[in-house]
Amino acid sequence: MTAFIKDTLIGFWSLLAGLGVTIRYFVKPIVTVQYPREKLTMSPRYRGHTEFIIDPETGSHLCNACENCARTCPSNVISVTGVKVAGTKKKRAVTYVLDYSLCSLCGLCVEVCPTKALKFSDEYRLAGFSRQDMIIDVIARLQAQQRALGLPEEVPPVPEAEEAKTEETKGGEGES
Amino acid sequence: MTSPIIIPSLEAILGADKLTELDYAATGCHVRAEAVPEQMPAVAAAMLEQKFYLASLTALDLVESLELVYHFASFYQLCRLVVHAPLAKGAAAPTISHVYPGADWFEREVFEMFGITFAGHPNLKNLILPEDADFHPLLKDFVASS
Amino acid sequence: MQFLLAEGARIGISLIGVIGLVSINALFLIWMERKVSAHIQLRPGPMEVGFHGALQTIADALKLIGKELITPEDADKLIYLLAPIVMFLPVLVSFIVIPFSPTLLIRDLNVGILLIFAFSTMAVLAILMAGWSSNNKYSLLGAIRSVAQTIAYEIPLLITAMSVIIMVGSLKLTDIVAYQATVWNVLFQPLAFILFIICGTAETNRAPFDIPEAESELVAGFHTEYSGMRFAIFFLAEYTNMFIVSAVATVLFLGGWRGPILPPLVWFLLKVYAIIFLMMWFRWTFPRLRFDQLITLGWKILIPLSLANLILTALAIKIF
Amino acid sequence: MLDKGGEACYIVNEVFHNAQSPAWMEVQVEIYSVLTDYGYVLIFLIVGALFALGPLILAHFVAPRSFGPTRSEIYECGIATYGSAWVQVSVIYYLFALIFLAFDVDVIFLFPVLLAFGEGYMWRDFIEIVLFIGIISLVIVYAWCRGVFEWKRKPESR
Amino acid sequence: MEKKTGEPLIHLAVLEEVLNLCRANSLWPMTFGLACCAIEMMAAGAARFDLDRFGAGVFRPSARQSDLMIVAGTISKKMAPAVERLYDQMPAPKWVIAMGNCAISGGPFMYEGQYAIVPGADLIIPVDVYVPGCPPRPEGLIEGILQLEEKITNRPRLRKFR
Amino acid sequence: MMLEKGIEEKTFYLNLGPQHPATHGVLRVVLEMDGEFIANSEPIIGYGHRAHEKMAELRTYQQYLPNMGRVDYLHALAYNQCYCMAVEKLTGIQVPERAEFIRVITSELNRISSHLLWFGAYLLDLGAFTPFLYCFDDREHILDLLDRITGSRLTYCFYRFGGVPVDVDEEFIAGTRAFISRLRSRWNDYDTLVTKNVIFINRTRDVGIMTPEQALKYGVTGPNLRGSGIPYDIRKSEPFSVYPLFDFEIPLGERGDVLDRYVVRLQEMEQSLRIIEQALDKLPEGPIMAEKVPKRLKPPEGEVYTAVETARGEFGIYLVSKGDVKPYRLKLRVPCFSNLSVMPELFQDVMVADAVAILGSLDLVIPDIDR
Amino acid sequence: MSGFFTLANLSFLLILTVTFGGALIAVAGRNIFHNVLGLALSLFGVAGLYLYLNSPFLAMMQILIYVGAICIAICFAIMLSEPLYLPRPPRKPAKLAAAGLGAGLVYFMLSMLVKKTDWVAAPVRGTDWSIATIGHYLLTRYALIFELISLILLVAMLGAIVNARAGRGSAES
Repeated sequence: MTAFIKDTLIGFWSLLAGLGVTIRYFVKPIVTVQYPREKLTMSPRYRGHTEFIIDPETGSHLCNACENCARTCPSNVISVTGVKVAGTKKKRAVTYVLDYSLCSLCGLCVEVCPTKALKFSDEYRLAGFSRQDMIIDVIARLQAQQRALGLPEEVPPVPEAEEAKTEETKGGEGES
Repeated sequence: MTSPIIIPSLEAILGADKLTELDYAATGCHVRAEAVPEQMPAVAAAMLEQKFYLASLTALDLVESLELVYHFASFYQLCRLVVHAPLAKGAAAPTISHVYPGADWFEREVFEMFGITFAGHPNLKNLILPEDADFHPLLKDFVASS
Repeated sequence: MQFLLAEGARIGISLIGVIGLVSINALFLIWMERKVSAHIQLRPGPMEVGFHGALQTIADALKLIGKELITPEDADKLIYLLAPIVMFLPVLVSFIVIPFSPTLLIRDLNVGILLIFAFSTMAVLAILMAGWSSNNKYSLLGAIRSVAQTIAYEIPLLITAMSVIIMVGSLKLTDIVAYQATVWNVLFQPLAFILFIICGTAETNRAPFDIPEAESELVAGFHTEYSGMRFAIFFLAEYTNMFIVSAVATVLFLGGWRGPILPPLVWFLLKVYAIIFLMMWFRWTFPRLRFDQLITLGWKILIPLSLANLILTALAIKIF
Repeated sequence: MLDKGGEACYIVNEVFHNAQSPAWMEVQVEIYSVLTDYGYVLIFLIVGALFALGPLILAHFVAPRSFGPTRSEIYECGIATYGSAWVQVSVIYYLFALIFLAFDVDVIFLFPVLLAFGEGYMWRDFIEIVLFIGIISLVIVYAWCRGVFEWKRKPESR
Repeated sequence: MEKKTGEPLIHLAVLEEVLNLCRANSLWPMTFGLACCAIEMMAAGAARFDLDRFGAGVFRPSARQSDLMIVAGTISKKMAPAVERLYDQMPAPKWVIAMGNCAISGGPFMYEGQYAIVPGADLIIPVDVYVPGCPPRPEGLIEGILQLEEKITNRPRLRKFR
Repeated sequence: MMLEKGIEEKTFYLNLGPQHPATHGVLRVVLEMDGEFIANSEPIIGYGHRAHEKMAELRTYQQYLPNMGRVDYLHALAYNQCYCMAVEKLTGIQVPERAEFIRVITSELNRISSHLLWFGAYLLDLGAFTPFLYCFDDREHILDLLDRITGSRLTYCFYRFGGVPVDVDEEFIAGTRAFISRLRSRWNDYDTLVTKNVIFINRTRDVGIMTPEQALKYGVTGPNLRGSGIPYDIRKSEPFSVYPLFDFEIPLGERGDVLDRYVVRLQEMEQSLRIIEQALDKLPEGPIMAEKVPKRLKPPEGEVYTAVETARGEFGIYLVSKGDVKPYRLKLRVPCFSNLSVMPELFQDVMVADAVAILGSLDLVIPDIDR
Repeated sequence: MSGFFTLANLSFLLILTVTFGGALIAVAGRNIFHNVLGLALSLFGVAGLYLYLNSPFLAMMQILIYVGAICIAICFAIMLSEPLYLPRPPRKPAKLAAAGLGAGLVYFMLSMLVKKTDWVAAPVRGTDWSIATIGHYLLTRYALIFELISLILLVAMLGAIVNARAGRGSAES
């Protein structure tokens, strides 16, 4: 009987102690980041979708449409087309389109890029009303960024007539 | 590191030439055993007696035949055992779910993924795939219909 | 005729007052619940709808009016439709006898407190109707649990109320308030007060006694199948019941509208909302009891304790 | 105030001349006053029903409809139900209801007794009440001992 | 996807507008998570992000009482009938947010030879807002809910902050 | 099997899930109820099946990496690590020590976040809402830390064959240390609020007892096993990575009931904190990536079984290579699969409320079971 | 507002309607659960009748015990008896007739009783039956009855518990 009463009292006390904890938290300041009004600083390595790095020298991107990223991508997110720029031997991307709705944000594309042309954006405000909203034109995005920075806008190279074989690669199963 | 006790009991069932010691650092297992599926209930019983648990049960589709792969390990000592049991396509293997109740689900999974039937299994029906699914996706010749 | 007019006007005014109180109380309580829970959990709660979410519950209520009412095909439709109404029937009646202030009282019935208890049992029937008629297993389990729980806690609730009544010698709520002119009953009856709060929490199906609607077990308990406004009426009744239980506790133990400086009505509401805050505080602190433990707690601990308290009170009255 | 309106109202003042009844029992019996009191209850009940019904009717008119083959089926976590919900429940609930009934009746008898308590003899009332509560408490003691409050699935009921 | 919602019996423009405003500010989601994204959905409801600020924090376990289905995760073929049923059982008006790439299009699990998943929630139920990411950040989900509010009321919501 | 029986008996069938707050995902449990009690139960899984194993056969080794973060998304880094270890064993890549340390630190942080989420969600099952938000508050700090170096909040795809792609910086180390002291200061609150709470103890004590024999026969591993008193932790018994360098204990339960499993997990978080502390102290300098990891990995023919201790138990990868760029067969031995298969035994003759308590205590991640 | 159609009479009629309507549902309903609810309604009406007899206390008791407790007990008894989804047996005319006869007999006897009783109008009745007085009498004149009530209840409960426990055991064995 004494044990029973003792247990009851201890139990009752434990409840009061619990109430003490919650009331202490009740008067603590809130931890919420009230999102649209205030925003979290994104971690420097946050992986959003990929975008082009703006080369400080040229004010443009570095992509030479080698399609390594498209081949490495596990989910066929990336489609790149490039043309040889007149005069040089280098290819240059004409279109660089992500189907973001397939992406798993693994970052393999950024790692394999031989020219280090890609980086992750910190964009997360991508909610849209249709599936098509998830298709991201990276070059258009670059142009917008350039506009914002006051840089000359990227002009996709015009393919030379004889070399206009715009091959579109829907990156294969890893095997090309 | 190999446990000395499991070897004799397995040798008694399988025969000495069926056991090979493996390089643990390279394969993650200590002993490899070859068995025919019919020996598996006996092997499982012997392993349970040694207080080994069934870590995994799966199959391999070797295109012309199949192979059941059992992994056993122990809570009490570092010893991992892998048992390979080759099986012809279309043949049935005996169940070990009466020895290890945990094998019940593993066998059901192998059944639906590879189409291997387990004789004596109490409840052999699809586990993960929808109940009416009649394909075996982990077979090499499987092509998704949609 | 004059008499009829006078009484009619009185009824009309009191009805408007009560309905207004019920609505505003529910709107306020839900907002308060969300704010209290939020601040306990280190978050702000409703913020964006009105100033600090002040209009949040109004939005919720209007939204619920604009929601479709689905009646399951296999349900017992008549009872299914009646249940929310029966649930709400007794809610207004209790306000007839609650003395908000010396003057603000609709009707001072001489069975006052008994009326509240009697009509609150109708809610049990409504819960059973709702749970049974839905033809949903979760609803049925929830309803049965709810009823078993309510009947287990009704008894100690009545008995603890008795230990006050034996001191006062009247069932009228005004008499009970009048009795506490100098000292509140809670000082004489601390145990009864604690028991009353526990049982009141259980009677209103609030956590940690919210087993009938235990989300993690029974989805939404007896009102699993109820959508839109029907569900809202259950909610409304629940929050109004909270108010009633707290008001009764205030009258029985905390001296009703008595208090210095502030007007009586303010004191009354302050005490009521303090008790409601306590209930909310419980809800956001404790895990839920298991059903059998709840029943056991009611029958094995609360009823004996309340009976003992009653006898002790009687003894004390005899001695002093 | 009551007879102003012409409604019949009888008021009887009477003092008991019984030796056992002290003078405090002088009361008023107001029959129609009681009816007025409970007229309030009746009207509040009706208005309560209407108050609950109103929004439901409103909702019926302003809410859109949804269509879907399984819309009005019983909700059970997204799976079609199997069997009816109207099943047998355990006997234990019935027992609880009975015990509750017993206590309710008891409580109801206690209410008048407690109201009268404190006026009569010093100890007789007290002992009577203690006896009464004691006897009724035996129900709980017995139920406790018989394991009514133990919740174990009986192996034989399988 | 014609099994959307029908018109109410009384249709008044002003009333609809008021109701829509209320609906937008009181979107009760269903407690319904399918996979990884459900965790971020929980995180969005938790203290750091607090969906309740927008009135969308009342997670209702029963489909009958919820307005919003957040399809958070991969819909497997086995699960698809249940999702459809749950959607059907929600009372109108109801909305769907496809949260995460799997719910939008099958995401990383969509490839040649995939047999187990439904590539996109919009193939079985009408989706109102798509929130991409794998998983989306809680801010992304909040963004989706704000977008949905905008869709319901046709009014910009907290635009100046976004 | 159960459903095929008739319904003329006294029992009735109740679906718990796939959309049910207590199943934490898309698990469905069919319960045969006898009043409030469960007469029989049958879990039905597969509602989250995403064909991970089939995908492995269609993807290259690198391309399969992101999948590992999505099998068990709560302890993604351990899965990631196991897969990397399996491939590294197969190809013989040596991982530099600093990379191993970083792996251990991040993986243990991830373990804590997983346990914290479990803790919160479990209390949610038991009806206490508030601890859930406190845990998520703590968890957000871990996510911030991991986000800092891995770049994602949940489905990490961080480790690479041969090491880690990103080095930790001073800020991460300082943040981790701050987090350790922060979490330690919270234990007291959690204890008072939950562990010592009489309602909680009554809900969990002697409920859902799992005997060591049951655990053995069903292959239960992880904290569920240790709650039953068997000191089996792969980090100790089969040391991988650099775990042998650290001093930590294996918390054990005695009775194998729900409370024991709870306590084991709570103590494990403290042990993980200890590991992280030691790892931060001993963090060696050096490269974080093995040299000469080929861009296109073609492991030699062979098979390998690798196991790691995740927050839920033994996760093993059985990898068969035929010398191709794609795995020939990759079997995921997931802990929750075995941990769930013991459930019908634990559910025998308990009440629904207890069933929820037991189901929660097993700490299941449904896509992990379904793969 | 005079003559027969006074408010008092109108409300009396309402109460009668509720009582009889409830009783009718209780008897005629095909669904046993509807019957119980009809019974509850009827009992509720009876509580109104008590008010007419100037006994609010009894009316409250009626609601508390009959509507609150007895109906619940009956509901549980129904749920206990047999699964409600089973089809109901059809009504047999013979059974109906017998039931009607029995009810008629009871009604006849009660009405005879009513006729024989010498009714006194409440205002003239004189004796005060307020709650306190009832209590006073229970403590003094009817003390034995008061104690007996609890004893009877105790015995009834013991019987119920014994029956329920034994019934379960024997049914299974």
